[in-house]
Amino acid sequence: MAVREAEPVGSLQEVHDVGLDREDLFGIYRSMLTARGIEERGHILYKQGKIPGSFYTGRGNEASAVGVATAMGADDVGCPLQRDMGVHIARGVEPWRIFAQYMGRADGPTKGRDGNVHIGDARLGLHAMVSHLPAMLPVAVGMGLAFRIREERRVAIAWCGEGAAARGDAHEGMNLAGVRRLPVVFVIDNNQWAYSTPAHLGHAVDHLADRAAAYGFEGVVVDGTDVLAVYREAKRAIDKARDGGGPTLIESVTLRMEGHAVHDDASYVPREMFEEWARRDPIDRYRTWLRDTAAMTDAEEDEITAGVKRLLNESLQRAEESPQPDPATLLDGVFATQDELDTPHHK
Amino acid sequence: MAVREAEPVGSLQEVHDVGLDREDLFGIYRSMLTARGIEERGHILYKQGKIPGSFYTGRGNEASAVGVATAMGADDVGCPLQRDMGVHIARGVEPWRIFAQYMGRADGPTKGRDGNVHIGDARLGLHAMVSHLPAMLPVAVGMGLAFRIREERRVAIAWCGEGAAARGDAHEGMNLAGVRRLPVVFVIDNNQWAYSTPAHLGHAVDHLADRAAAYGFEGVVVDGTDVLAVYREAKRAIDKARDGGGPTLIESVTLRMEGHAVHDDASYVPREMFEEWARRDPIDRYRTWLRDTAAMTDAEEDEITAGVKRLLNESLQRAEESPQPDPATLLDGVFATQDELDTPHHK
Amino acid sequence: MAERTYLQAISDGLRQEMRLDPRVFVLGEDVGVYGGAFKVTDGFQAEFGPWRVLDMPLSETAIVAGATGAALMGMRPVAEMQFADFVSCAWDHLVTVAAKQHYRAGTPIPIVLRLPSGGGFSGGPFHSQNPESLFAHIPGLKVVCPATPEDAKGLLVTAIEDANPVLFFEHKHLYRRIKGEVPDERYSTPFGKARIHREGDDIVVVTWGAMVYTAADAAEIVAAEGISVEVLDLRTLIPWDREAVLESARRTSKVLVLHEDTRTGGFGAEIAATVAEEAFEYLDGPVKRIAAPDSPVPFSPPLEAAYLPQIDDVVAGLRELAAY
Amino acid sequence: MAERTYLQAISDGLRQEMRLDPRVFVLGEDVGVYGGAFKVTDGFQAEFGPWRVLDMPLSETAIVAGATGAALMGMRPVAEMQFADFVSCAWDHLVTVAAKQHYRAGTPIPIVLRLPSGGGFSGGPFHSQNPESLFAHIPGLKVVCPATPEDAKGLLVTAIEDANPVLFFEHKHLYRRIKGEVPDERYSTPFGKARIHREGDDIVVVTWGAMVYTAADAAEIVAAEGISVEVLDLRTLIPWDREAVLESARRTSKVLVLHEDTRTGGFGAEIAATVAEEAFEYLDGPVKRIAAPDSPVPFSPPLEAAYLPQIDDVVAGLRELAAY
Ligand SMILES: Cc1ncc(C[n+]2csc(CCOP(=O)(O)OP(=O)(O)O)c2C)c(N)n1
Ligand SMILES: Cc1ncc(C[n+]2csc(CCOP(=O)(O)OP(=O)(O)O)c2C)c(N)n1
Ligand SMILES: [Mg+2]
Ligand SMILES: [Mg+2]
Repeated sequence: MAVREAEPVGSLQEVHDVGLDREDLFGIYRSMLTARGIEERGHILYKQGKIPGSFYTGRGNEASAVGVATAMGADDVGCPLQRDMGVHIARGVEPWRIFAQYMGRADGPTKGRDGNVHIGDARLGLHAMVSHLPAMLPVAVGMGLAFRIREERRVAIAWCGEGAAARGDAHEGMNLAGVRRLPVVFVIDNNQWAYSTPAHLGHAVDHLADRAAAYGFEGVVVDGTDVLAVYREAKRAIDKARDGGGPTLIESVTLRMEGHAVHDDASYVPREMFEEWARRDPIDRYRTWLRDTAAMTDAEEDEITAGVKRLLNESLQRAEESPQPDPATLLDGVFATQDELDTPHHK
Repeated sequence: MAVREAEPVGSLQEVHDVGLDREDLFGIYRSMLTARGIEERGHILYKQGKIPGSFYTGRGNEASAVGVATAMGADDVGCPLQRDMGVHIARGVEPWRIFAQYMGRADGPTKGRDGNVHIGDARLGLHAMVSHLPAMLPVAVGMGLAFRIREERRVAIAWCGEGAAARGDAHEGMNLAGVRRLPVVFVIDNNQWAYSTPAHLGHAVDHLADRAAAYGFEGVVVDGTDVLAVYREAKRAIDKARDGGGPTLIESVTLRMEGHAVHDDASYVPREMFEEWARRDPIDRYRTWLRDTAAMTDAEEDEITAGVKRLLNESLQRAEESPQPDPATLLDGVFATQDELDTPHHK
Repeated sequence: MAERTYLQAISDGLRQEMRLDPRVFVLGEDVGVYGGAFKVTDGFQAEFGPWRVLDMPLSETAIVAGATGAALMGMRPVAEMQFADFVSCAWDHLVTVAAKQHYRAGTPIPIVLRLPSGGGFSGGPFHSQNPESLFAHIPGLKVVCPATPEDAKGLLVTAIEDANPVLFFEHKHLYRRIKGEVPDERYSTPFGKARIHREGDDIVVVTWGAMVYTAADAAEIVAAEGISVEVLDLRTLIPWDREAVLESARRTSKVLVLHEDTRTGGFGAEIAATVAEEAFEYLDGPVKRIAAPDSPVPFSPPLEAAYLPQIDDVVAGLRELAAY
Repeated sequence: MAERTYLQAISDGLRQEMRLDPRVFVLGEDVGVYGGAFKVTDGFQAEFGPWRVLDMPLSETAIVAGATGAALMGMRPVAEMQFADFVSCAWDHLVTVAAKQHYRAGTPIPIVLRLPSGGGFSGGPFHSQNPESLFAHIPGLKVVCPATPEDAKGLLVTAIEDANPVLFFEHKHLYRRIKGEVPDERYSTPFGKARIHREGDDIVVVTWGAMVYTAADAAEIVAAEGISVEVLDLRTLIPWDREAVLESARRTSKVLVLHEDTRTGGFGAEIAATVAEEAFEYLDGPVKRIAAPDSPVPFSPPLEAAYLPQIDDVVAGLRELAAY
């Protein structure tokens, strides 16, 4: 079974057909700008010495992250990874809490217990990643298993980098999802590098989406810089999973536009590669589309841009006001208590 | 890439073409009979209470095991698994030592430290399996890596059951072998059951050989009851690997003709399935072929049969004379010593 | 109340919870049609259907990760490892995800892992291990090691109710060998409360699992020599009943720690170190440890017998302590 | 002899061995072109070529299993985990295959795993761990934790020469912070021989890795109060120098065990238990343990500082013991 390569999205009609109205289109733009803005601000914070440890961004992956998140239903869940800031934003995690997380403050989603984008919010269906990649992929499969057991029309999204796809966890998770036709959509963010390791040293198959065939489901390759194409493919896969059609593997191709983390100048990436993909910047591309095809006006654009800027400024300030965690709380939460099982997602 | 399904082997000419002379053909028969005979005798020993722990056989897999082992070169290596008695026999492990192993005696290859078919002999290129399946598969890949680094024309064989193919180890090993085009041949013994679990609950792909495509190499499905077809496919794959052509995944289809282990009556396997595959018994099939196509005479057959019987009888007796391990040796060998690194395979 | 084997008690407890709570489900290799390698879930799939008793692919990682994900969605998974030894294949998911998720993200992971463990029947290096000490070192995991049928059922109920990942070690050598009265009704046995298996004044043996019986037999032997030995069954290692151990240590002033797992870095070291630190002034002799030696578990009966702590070893240890 | 950082010493030692012995090769994630996450193998690929310095897929299992297989074929692999934390993904291959193969099959597995470990720089729960205690419990593995540049080089050479799987823990917080004189020539530092980092008579602190410096700083502080503290650097946990520890314990009669790993079931328990059992009659006070508390390693600086044993904690412990 050869994988399908998804067509780019062109017309406004096509976009309406897949369920996006004008506000949705602007919402997507807002999320992409916000995601990038958070990481750009984060970078500054890091240089200011306000972010302990290291710092990672997902520049270049905004379309992929926001596209998938926008396609998710309210009750769908998932475990986004290190390049998926856009997922958190699109699902409603508040930027000030993300800044607070970066800085290790008490109001970050992990209350300073964990750093960078290791965040989640169970109420929004997002579960915090661990560093070990891609351990959350089979965990997401387990979420799909719960939905299948309870016969709920919900879907779990399992993210994975192209590098991490080499690990056994990816295999065991996909295999189980295939065997039980679980409502899971796998998203492989193929940004062509795993730290300094080029894709061809990570796998020997043309497209990782080809692996779907090895697990008995469908694979599709999508241009991860085309937010609408990502949305359309994710929507199709999620709907299919929701309707009992089993998993899909979406490989979203982008380039990691910065180093692996802030300390890494990515000098091992050929300069031309960066240049080529800079021309395909997902935000620029979408902005052009919005203006050319969806007739976004100057006023509309300004409102969005200014709104994002305001949000980021306010968020940053609020985050800086968040206190450092109290060392007296160090051991809180090593174990969960019985009453915590009565939270909504545990019922 | 659809996998190739291997043709059965028919004519004597074809067999000569792939490098087997008459003595080889008889040798194969002898090995298959010996492998089965050892396990049949083992079963009796078990019932007599002479084998501690549990007892496993590979009935139905003799052709697959012997076919692959016969195709291996003298310096090739591998890690056969629980149904691959035929590999040990074909490569020259002495039956008396296997009986001694079964009974936990001092002369077993593991000196009573491990049981059943957890054996190997580094001098014969065989490395003892661990229970955890298929952990030895990526270890075999590491052997192939050593050959590639040293530019030796040697090949490593990595066995795996169709059930164990679900584990991450299989994935990581195959992926690495594909990326580095290592001289490794993967043999998936698909006997259709993993303990009580039918293949369709273990994987959702028609043929596990299809997975080869996911790792960028070739896959082939062979009838595991046809020892000559197995030999031919293994030979082809081994030669290819030796010549720098990279890995091949051979899926050898059989039926596990007994329970998972001696305590298991396999009542979950449909009776008709056993009946069907009993008609395809690899030893019967090969015997028929030898008589019909290779003109094996009564005298020749009698000599082989009697020789195997004699060998088994003598082996059994010799094994029973092997002492119990001395408890004083309990802690010997927890750590290796420097001088052990000067064995041939460590040079 | 009826007489039950240790194995039946586990089976009964699990069935009872599944009848009571639709969120409880079972997943593992061969747990469905076959009823599990040891038949703990025999008949379960017929009663609860194939989606509550799931035959999984040979994938320990998918089993534990799958349980974790399902737990995050509000289920109460009870996963079986076919042998405790195979949990090594899911190690990362226990220490990296399950153990740390609540501390980091605030989301409880109420999963139970059933782990048939222990030696004594020539299982060899890969079907005989006692990996409980390793997990006891990982903050965020609970570790349970019942010794009696009654505890096996009651502790399993508590494990399923618990909001945390619980490793439930079932000693295979007790499965069919040990019988006892087990209440028919539902009850739960608290974690972190040791049980005095046998009373005594001169020496306390702190132990758990199958070694409780080895200790009791040894105690019986030395009783004839006038040495009065308490056998304290910890029942759970995390949390462990420090107070009970320290109380017994202070009262008897001599402590022997006994376990089947290997010695160096075994959980016995934690107990001995704690006693040495916190009951130092009460001790009339060194805290003695008896455990398996530092090697893999050998297969052959004479080797395995030399490997496993035997009644005689404990008798010798008790005599030595008594004479101190 | 030249001044070298701890990191340079490791790099030098490894390069030297690779020049000497064509069987030695390096494999890991980003170890080639990039020179490793911490640049230990910087320039190696240029010198030794892409087949002796292998950039591996993101596959810890394939890395450790690959090393194991290559070792079985006579190579001397030195595998790098990008962070020690990720060794959890290869756990099974270490405990199931590498640790047991020689005991069972008689074939040595001479592999070295380099494991950048330890906290102190806001690495968070997954980039700060000290998993050495876990491996110290597995018979068949050796565990090495150098504290000084000189030892880092000498112990690495011994590790590569050793016929067994060796876990070589490199404390990240020492990489660039600690400098010292390191001989240029090849030398090997024996396993199982502790090093007296600082002499003293009243109390001995038994420790390893980065905590050696914490202990030394604390010793300096209490020295001003007339408390004379020996700091004993174990250097290797398996084998560990029982004799040196017992000798110091008997001589000083007071022992403090210090480690960065979490407390319960940490290797400190083994040391404390051994001292309590074998030096019982010499002790003038309880064997005290100071370690990280039982939780994941928190990210935020104030939490991490509260988590890691600090000089003040050790000072307090020393004063308490001195006053006993
Ligand atoms: C199991 C594991 N090993 C190593 C690492 C260290 N590491 C962090 S990100 C990374 C590269 C990941 O590559 P990929 O999956 O392609 O995701 P990307 O970062 O490119 O988005 C590595 C090696 C890790 N996080 N987990
Ligand atoms: C990691 C692991 N989990 C569980 C087991 C227990 N077990 C032994 S054999 C077996 C079935 C193996 O099936 P398959 O790989 O198809 O090989 P077969 O026995 O059918 O030849 C199982 C589950 C094991 N050996 N290893
Ligand atoms: Mg990538
Ligand atoms: Mg099978």
